[in-house]
Amino acid sequence: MFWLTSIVAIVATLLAISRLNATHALLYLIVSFLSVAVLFLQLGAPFVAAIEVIVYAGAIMVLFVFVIMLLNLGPHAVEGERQLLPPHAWIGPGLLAAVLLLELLMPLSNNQFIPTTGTAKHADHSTIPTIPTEAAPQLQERMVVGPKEVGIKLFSTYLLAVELAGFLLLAGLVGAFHIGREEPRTSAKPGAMEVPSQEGPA
Amino acid sequence: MTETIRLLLCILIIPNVVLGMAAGLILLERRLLAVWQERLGPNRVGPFGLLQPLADAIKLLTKEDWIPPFADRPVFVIAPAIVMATGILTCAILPIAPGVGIVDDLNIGLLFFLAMSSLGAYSVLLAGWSSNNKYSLIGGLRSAAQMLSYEVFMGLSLMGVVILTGTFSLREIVEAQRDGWFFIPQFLGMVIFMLAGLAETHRMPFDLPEAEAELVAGFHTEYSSMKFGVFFIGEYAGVVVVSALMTTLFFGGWLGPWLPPIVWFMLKTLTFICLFILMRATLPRPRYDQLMALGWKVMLPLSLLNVVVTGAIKLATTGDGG
Amino acid sequence: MLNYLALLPTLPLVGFLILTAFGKSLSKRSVVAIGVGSMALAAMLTIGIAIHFLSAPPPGHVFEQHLWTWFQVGDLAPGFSLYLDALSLAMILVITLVGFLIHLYSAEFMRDDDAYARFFAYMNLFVSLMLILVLADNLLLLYLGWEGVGMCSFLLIGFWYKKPENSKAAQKAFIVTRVGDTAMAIGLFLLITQLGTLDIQELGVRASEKWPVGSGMAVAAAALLLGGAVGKSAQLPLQTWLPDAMAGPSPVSALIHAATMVTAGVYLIARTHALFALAPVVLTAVMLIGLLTQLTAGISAVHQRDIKRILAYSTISQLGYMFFALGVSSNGAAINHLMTHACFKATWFLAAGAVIIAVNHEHDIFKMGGLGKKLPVLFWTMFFAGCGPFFSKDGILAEVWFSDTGGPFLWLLGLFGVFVTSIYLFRLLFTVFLGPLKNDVHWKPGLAITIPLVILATGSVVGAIVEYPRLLGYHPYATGTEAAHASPYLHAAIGKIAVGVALAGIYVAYRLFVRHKHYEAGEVVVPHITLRMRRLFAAGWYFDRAYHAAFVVPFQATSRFLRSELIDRGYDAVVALVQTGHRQIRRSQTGRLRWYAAGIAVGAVFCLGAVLL
Amino acid sequence: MNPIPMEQSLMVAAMLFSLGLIGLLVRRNVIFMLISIEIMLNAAGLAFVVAGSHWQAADGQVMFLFIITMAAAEVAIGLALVLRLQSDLPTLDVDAMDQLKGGDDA
Repeated sequence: MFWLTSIVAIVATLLAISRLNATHALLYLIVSFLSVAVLFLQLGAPFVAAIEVIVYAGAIMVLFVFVIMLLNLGPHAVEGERQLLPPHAWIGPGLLAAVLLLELLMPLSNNQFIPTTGTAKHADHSTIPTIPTEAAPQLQERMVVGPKEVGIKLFSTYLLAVELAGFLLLAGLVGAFHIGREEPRTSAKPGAMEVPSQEGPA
Repeated sequence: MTETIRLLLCILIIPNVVLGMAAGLILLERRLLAVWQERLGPNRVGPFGLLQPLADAIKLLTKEDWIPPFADRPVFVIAPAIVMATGILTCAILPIAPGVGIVDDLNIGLLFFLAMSSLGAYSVLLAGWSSNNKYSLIGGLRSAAQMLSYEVFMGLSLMGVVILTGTFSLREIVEAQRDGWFFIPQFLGMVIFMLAGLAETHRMPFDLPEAEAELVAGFHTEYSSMKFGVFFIGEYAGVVVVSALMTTLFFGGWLGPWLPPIVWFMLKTLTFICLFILMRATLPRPRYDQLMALGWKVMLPLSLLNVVVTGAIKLATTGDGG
Repeated sequence: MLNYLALLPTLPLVGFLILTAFGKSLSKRSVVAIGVGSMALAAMLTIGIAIHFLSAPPPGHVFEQHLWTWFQVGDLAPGFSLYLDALSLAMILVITLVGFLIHLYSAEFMRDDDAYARFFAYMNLFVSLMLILVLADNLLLLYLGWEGVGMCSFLLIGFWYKKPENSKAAQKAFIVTRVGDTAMAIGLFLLITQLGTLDIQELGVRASEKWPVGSGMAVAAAALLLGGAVGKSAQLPLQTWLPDAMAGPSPVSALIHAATMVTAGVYLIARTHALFALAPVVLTAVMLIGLLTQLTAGISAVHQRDIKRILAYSTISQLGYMFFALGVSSNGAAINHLMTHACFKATWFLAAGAVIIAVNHEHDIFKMGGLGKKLPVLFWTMFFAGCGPFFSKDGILAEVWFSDTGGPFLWLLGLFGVFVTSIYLFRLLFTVFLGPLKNDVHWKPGLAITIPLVILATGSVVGAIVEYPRLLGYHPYATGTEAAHASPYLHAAIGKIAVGVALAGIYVAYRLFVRHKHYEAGEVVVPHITLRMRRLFAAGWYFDRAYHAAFVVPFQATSRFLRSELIDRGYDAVVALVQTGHRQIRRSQTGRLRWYAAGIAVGAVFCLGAVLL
Repeated sequence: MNPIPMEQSLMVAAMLFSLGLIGLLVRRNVIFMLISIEIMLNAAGLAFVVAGSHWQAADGQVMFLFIITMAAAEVAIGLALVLRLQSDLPTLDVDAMDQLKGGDDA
C-alpha cells in the first residue's frame, strides 16, 4: 500500500514537471499531492492529510489553475513551451539532481541518522504520555497523532511561530494585492488564498 | 464476519441511496417548484410522474456523447468524474444512524468533508477550461472564485461546533447533541453554513457559474448526454450531502424520540432539501460582485466573530485554557 | 500654595505646546491670550508662592517637590524634582515677572510680524525651560534646562532666519556656548563618577566629606562647571557671541540676553557654591574673570555706535560684576545685582527696541538725537532704571573691599569699572535723547509697551534702596564681611564712594557729549587715545579675530591639507581591489533565475557532500 | 496496518524533492518553476511529517503547517507577479526577464 502510493506520487510528479500543457501538469501535481496526503494518513497524521487536501490541493492549486485560466494560454503556448524545452536541457539539471538525491539517500541507507534502540534522544521525546518510551523505537504499533495534539503543540510551543506565520500571510496578502492592483479582479484572488490556510490549523 | 457484511452493505447502499435521492430530487424539485408557482409540473410518466427521473436517465444515456473537437479531451472527460467522485466519497463519512455508515468513526470526518468540497471545485473549473469556450471559461472562473471564497467561512462556520464538542468526528458531534441541538447555540454558524453550502453546490440564488441568462449554461455549456447528467446528479448529490451535514451538525443527526434513528435522519435531511428548493423558488440571483462582497465583507467577519465568541464562552465556562 | 510649584514650568510649556500645534490657525488675539496669558498666570502663581514662602516658611526654608524619577541607571537615579529655596525663589521671581512684562511688551512690539505664534511659542518654551533650570534639584535636570534655554536662544537669535547674518549670529552663539557646555557636561560626568550623585544638596555634602579644600578633584570639578558658566554668561574668553546675538528681536535680547539666560552662569555658581568653596583657586579665577570681563567689555561699550551692541557689551560688563562678587564669595551681592540688573537691562533693551522702531530701524546712536521731547516716557524710564544698578554695584564693591580674597586694590579696579559704566550709559542716553532732533519719530509706543517699562524701571529703582535677596531671606555674603555688616556705617560709606564715582562719570559724559558736542563728530571719549586703540576697543578687543586666527584658520588649513587626500590613496587601493573583484563576480549575475537556482543546488550538493565525506 | 519504515518514506521525500529541483532547473516557464517549487516544499513537508511520525510527536505536523502557510503566501505573491509579468512582457519565459542584471558601469 505504501509502495503503491509512493510510486503514484513519484510518477505523477515526474509527469507534472515534464508536461507541456500547464493544466495537465497541474492535474498531475494534484494527483501527486493527493497521494502524498494518503501517505500522511498512512504515517498516522490524518490532520495534515486533510490540510494537504484542503489547502494544498484544494486552494493553492485551484489558484494556479485560476491564474492559468486567466492567462488563457492557447495551443500555441504548448508549442512555445516545446521550444523552450529541448531534450538536452534535461541533462545538466538531471545530473545535478541525481547527485543530490544520491547524497540524500546515502545516510538513509547507512541508517546513520536513525537510532535503533531507546537512546537518550528518545527520552527527550517521551513526554507524550500515550506512548511508552520503549514502544516507540520498536515501531510495532503506530499511533495516530491527531488534530488535538497538533493543535495543543501549535498554540503552546509554537505560538510565536504561529503569530509570525500570521504576519507572513498578511504580508503576502498586502504584497499580492499591491502587485496585482492594476487588475482588481486578479488581485483580489491571490489575497483570497490566505484565509483557508491560516484557519485550517485552528 | 457480521461486521464485514454490515460494512459491505453500507458501502453498497449509502452511495446508491444518495444518488437515488439525487435523481429523485430532480422530480421533487420540479414538483415542488410547480406547487409553489401554482402549476402542475411533470405528472405524466408513472403515477404522479414518479418515473420521470427514470425517463430522464434513459434520455440522457441514449443521447450522443459528443466531445467538441476544440476541447481538451482528457480534461473534458475527467471533469464530470471529479464531481461524482467527491460527492460519493463524502457519503463515506455521513453518520446516518448508529451502526449505519461507511467509515464508522473517522476522527477527521469534518475535515474530510471540507477536503472533498474543495476538490469539487476542480470539476467545475476544469470543465469550464477544457471546453475552450469563453462562456464556459467565465463560468469556470466564477465558480472557482466563488467556491474558494465560500469555502473559507464554510470551514470557519463549522469551527463553532468543533469548539463546543472538541472533535472533528461527526459521530461524536451527534452524540454531543443529546442534551440539545447545536442550532440554538450555533445559530449564526448554522445560517452561515447553509449559505455557504448553497454557494458550494451552485444552487440558486448562488448559481452564477451556470447563470443561463448571462453565460448560456456556464461551465457545462458544451456537455451533453450522460456527462451532463453526471454534473446534474453531482449537484443534487451535493445538496443531499449538505442537507445531511446540516442535520448532523446542527439538528442532532439521528437523535429523536419514538421513531427509529434512520428515519429521523432521513426526515430531517428531507426537510432541508425542501428548504433548499424553497430558496430557489423565492430568491433572486445577486450580481457577481455582490456575491463576492457578501462573502468577504459580511460572512467572513461574522463567522470569525462566531468563532471568537464561541471560543470565549467555552473558555469562560470551562475555565481551562487547554 | 507651594504644592503648585510644579505648575510653574508647566504653564508656559502648555502655552508652547498649544502655540506649536495650532499656532498657524490661531488669530493674533488668541496667540496673545495664550502666550501672554500663560505667563501672567505663571507670574501670579510665583507671587503667590513667594508670599507663602515668606509668610509661612517651610522647614529649613527649603521646599522640595519630587515629581517622578527621570530614569535609573545603576545608582544614578536623577529625579524630576523641584527645589525651592530663597535663591531659586529670587530667580523665579525675576524670570516670571520680568518674563511676563517682556511678553506683554512683545504683544505690541511684534504685532506686525508674520511669525507671531512662533515667536510666542519660543518665548514660552524658553521661560518653561529656564524655570526648570533654576528649580532643578539635581544637576542633570538643571543641564536639561541649561541646554534647552541654549536651544531657545539659538532659535530666537535666528528668529528672522531669512537674513543670513542672523542665522550666522545664531550659529555663533550656539557654537561658542557649546564650548562651555561641553566643559560642563564633562564636569557632570566627573561628579557622577567621583561622587555618584547629581543631587545638588547631596553633592555639596559628599564633596566636602570626600575632598579636602583645594584638592585636585574639587578644582577640576569646579573649573569645569565654571567653564559652562563662562560660556552661558558670556564671560571672558567666551563672551564673543553675545554682541552678535543682538540680531534677535529686542524683547529676546531683553529677556534672554540680559535678564535671565545669561545669568544662568551666575546662578549655577551660586547654586553649587559648596563645590566652589572647596576650590579657592577657581574662586579666584572667577573673580579675575569677572574683573577682566567687566573692564574690557565696559571699555568696548564706550566705543560702540550700535545702540544694541552698547547694551550687549554693557550686559557682559555687568555680568562680569556678578562674577566678581561670586569670586569673593559674596553670592548675596551677586544675586542682588542680578535682580536689579535684570530690571535695569530689560528696561533699556525694551526702550532701545522702541527707539529703534520709532526712528525707522536705525541702530546708530549718532544718527539719533533729541528724542527726549518726542519720547519722554522712554527717556525717563531709561534714566531712572539706569540709576538703580549703581547702588547694587556699590554693595558688590563694599563686599570686595571687606572680603578676605578681595581688598582695596581690586576695589579700586572695580571702581574704575563703575566710572566707565556711567560714561557709556549716559553717553547713550545723552546722545539719543538730548541735542538737536535728527530723525522724525514715526511711531509712539502704546500702553502695552509703556506699562512694562514703567514697572521695570520702578523695580530697578526700588532695588537701589532695598536689597531684594535679603528681603527674600537669601544672604550669604562674603567671608570676613560680618564685621563690616556689624558696622553698617563703615560698609555704607565704602559703598557710597562708588556712587560718587558714578556721578563723576555722568559729569564726564555730560561734558563730552552734551557740552563739547563730540557726538556730532561721531567720535569718542578720550580724544588723546590713538586711532588704533579705538579700533581695538570698538572691535571688542579683537577676540573674534583672535579666535579666527587660533581656531578657524588652522582648521581650514587642515581641511585644505586633507582635501588633497593623501591618506585616501591607501583606501583607494582597497577600493580598486574591491571594484575589480566585484566586476569579476558580477559576471555571475546573469539575471537568469534558473542560473541562480542552479547555483543554490550546486551549493547544496557541495555542502551535503562535505558533511557526508 | 504495517508500520512504514522511516527510511523508505524519507527516500520518497528525497525523490520528490529531486524531481522538483529538476523541474525548477529545466523549465523556463515561470508557472512551471512555481509548480516545481511547490513540489519541493511539499517534499520537505513530507520529510517533516515522516520524522514527526517516527518520534510520535506533533512537531513534524506543526512544521508542515508552517510550510503550507509559507507556500500559500509565496504562491499568492508569485502568481500576482506572473500576472503582472504576463501583462508587462509578452512572455512567461523566465530567461527573458533579466533586466535587473548588472550593466557595465560600476
